[in-house]
Amino acid sequence: MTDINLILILMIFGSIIAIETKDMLSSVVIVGVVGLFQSLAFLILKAPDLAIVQLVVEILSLVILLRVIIRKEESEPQPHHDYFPMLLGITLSALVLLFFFPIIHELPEFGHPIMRVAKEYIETGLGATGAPNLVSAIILDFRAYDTLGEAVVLFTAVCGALVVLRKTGRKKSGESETET
Amino acid sequence: MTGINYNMIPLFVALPLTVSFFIILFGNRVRWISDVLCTLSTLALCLLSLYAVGVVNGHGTITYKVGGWFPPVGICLVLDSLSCFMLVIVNSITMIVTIYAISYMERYTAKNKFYALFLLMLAGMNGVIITGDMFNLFVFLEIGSIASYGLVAFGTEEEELEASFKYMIMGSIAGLLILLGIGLLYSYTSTLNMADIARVVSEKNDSKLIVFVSVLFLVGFGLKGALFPFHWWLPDAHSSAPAPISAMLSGLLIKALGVYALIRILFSVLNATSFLPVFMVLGTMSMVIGVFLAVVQWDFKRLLAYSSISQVGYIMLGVGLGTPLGIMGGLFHLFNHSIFKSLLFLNSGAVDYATGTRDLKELGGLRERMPVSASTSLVASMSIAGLPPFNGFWSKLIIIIACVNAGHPVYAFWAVLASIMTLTVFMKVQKYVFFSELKEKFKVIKEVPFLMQFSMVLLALICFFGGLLLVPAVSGDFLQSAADAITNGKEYAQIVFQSLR
Amino acid sequence: MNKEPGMTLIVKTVTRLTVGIILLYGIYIVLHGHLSPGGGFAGGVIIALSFVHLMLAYGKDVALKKISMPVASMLESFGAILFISIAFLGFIGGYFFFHTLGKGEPFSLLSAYMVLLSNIAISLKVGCGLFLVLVSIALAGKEIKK
Amino acid sequence: MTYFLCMIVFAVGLYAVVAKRNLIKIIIGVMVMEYALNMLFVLFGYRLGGRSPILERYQEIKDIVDPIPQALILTAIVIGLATTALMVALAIRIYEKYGTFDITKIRKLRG
Repeated sequence: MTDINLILILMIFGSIIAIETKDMLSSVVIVGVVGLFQSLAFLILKAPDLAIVQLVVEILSLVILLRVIIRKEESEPQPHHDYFPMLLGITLSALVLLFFFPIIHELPEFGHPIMRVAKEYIETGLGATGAPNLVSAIILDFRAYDTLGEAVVLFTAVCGALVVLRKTGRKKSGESETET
Repeated sequence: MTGINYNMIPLFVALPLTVSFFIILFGNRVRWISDVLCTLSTLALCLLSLYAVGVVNGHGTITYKVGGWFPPVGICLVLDSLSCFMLVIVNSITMIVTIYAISYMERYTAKNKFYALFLLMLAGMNGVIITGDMFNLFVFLEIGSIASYGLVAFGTEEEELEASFKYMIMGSIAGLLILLGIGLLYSYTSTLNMADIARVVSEKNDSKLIVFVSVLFLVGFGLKGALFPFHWWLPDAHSSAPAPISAMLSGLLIKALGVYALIRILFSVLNATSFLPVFMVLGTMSMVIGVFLAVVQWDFKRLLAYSSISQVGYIMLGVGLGTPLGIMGGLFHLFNHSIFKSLLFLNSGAVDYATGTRDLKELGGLRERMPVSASTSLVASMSIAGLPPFNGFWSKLIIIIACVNAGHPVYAFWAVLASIMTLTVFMKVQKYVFFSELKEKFKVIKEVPFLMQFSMVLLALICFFGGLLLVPAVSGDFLQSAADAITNGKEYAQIVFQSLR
Repeated sequence: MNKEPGMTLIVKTVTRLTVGIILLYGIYIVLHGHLSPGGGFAGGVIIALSFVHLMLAYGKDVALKKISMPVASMLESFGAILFISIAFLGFIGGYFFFHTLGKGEPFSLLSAYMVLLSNIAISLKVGCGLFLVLVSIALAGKEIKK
Repeated sequence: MTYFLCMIVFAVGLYAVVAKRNLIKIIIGVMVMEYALNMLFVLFGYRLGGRSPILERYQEIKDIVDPIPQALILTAIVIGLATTALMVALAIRIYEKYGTFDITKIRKLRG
């Protein structure tokens, strides 16, 4: 319990630093650190599958982000004395926290989930699917339809990224190609 | 009942997915294969959705257990009259837009990727409509949204990229807020099945958590559906996309992912009827503000996009009334708006295709050169402005009558005002684009290719005869039963559990 | 930048040693997804990362020689089709995604056939898809410099 | 308490998305929000003194943490990765066209 709180506090500081740093490179690296903290937290929370996935996904998104910012010497622009977005941001964040606070006590206490449906998975999972890794059993057998959706999301994103990164969008033909 | 009745339900998702995978696999080799595959699959889905209406009318709500697992454990798909209604709208308009896109998208590169993303977006919408599981709804919501982000940026010009990025940020925030709501609900009820959640929630007393979750869903789906305070991403995204995509986004996506999902969750699952006044206020505000912003626009597609905000406001006002008549009017307006707004966007695409500009000040007198586009656009304009005998008139009339009946004459007044303003907006469009005198440089333009004309005429015909849907002899219980499904949202859980055997 | 694409000799030598191990580890994670932590997604990402590793050290041409973009795109679609055909196979048992393939003996490598096959299909899809994204992002990055 | 700390991370991300004027910072904000939500889900499923949901031979089935949030988060992480990849692709193209990541300089569209 304390270790989780400690990691969460570190994550809060990490993300604040990542957002407020002027230097882009250090900002991206610190986000990577936050992600690794999370991977550690998953391990403590008895979710080894998630720890592995979080670790590798973190590395991958770090590589992608670094690829973008590398060799583009541009630091955070100077503030334009434009305090409206900042105030809006603080207000919205504060509102979310303010409304979240009173409902915490309605949730089940930390460490004591209800697990009404989950009990069925745990009891019948091995017998029904033959896979001892219950998380695998859930994502690929009980809730395989979700996983189909998830695979398709990735497929869509790959498709979309390839579309966006095309060299030319429109065919250069004829007189009517007048784009604003 | 035979097995075939049931196994058609996952096909609404599986068929477009499979076809889009095959298009990516083979589309590069043979040029025409992606055109043919895409058209055939959307045609098949359209027929399938009509068949589904027949089945649901015959047997009532059907539930499908994916993987054979019984619902709280597995995922179930629910096909009731409301989802059938949405399926018919989505799939039929998609089919017509596909026909249009065959010619229109010749201007762009990577056409097979366009089809693949297009079908993925369709699969996302269908998935949201038929699902009976909260997390599954989120997953398919993301499929539809991510495909639409890619499609908005399809032209890869500056404006499109910027609009897409803005849209993507808003969409991601909306998705995360919805995910937060789902997480809180899971922790609270320990289940993800919609019917099961509805049952558990109805057993508990008023709790602040449910209110918080409802607000999260309202903001999240409101962002996706471009309700008033969250509307500002829509004009950029919808006016930057290629015309068939604008038609899909404005006509279908904001309704399937925004309005439908919001209605389904707030009415059927959370049963948060205390939110109805909020619906009405937000609906009225988006109705009025959208139309006032539309008047001052000089870009054809941007004007249409602002008018979409206004028309979604009508839908929300109708549904927010909470009376059976109001809900029916709202749903009917949803149907009508999908049709005439798609048609108007296709018209604007046709104008853009022929002349290369969307600026109202530069256009003029296209009536002589493009008779089909001009007359279909006239039909659509009269329909959206609510002139009889077109379909838009009937739905607006129903909403206004329902307002008065429910004792809200003020809202009725705003609805009438917005309707008059809409008329002004579309008179402006007609005057500057199709009437007035023909400009010198447009003397040589030609009418758009046959397939584009064909799809526009098809939509105009539906506009013309759409009003008949109100007559029970023609449509059966199509509209009425869909409205009943919302009115009796409380019984959703019971109905779903009954249909599982 | 030096004339040869990629990084220094030290990095290249280390990469030559490790890239195979990373690939092998990815495949191990995929195949044991139903027994131990991991699975198709983690394994697929690791497989993609092994190619990224190659790409970073030797330059993109070497990586693209091993698996070119059209091939990767085809393999990605193939993985997706394999996964959805597992889903369609369930129609034999009466339901979409019904586990018709049997369970096998628990705790052995060849068991829970549906989970195993799905893991393989997903890893193929995820690995090739992410590789494609990374290569195209790297290519786009090249153009900015010019 | 733990839940509230998690929501603070979420709020920090939200602040970054709304207030920052740099495309990369906005992407980072979205990533931070995703982390917070993933964490929150897993916290919901945690059980004090529980064991991981991977069975071993001859093991007594008891005190296992809730596997459903873990399965859901596996999906959510991949969706987050997909979103990030697409956003980065868009950011690269925007940089190519405008030569900057600062969104105050690239406002071509009105409102």
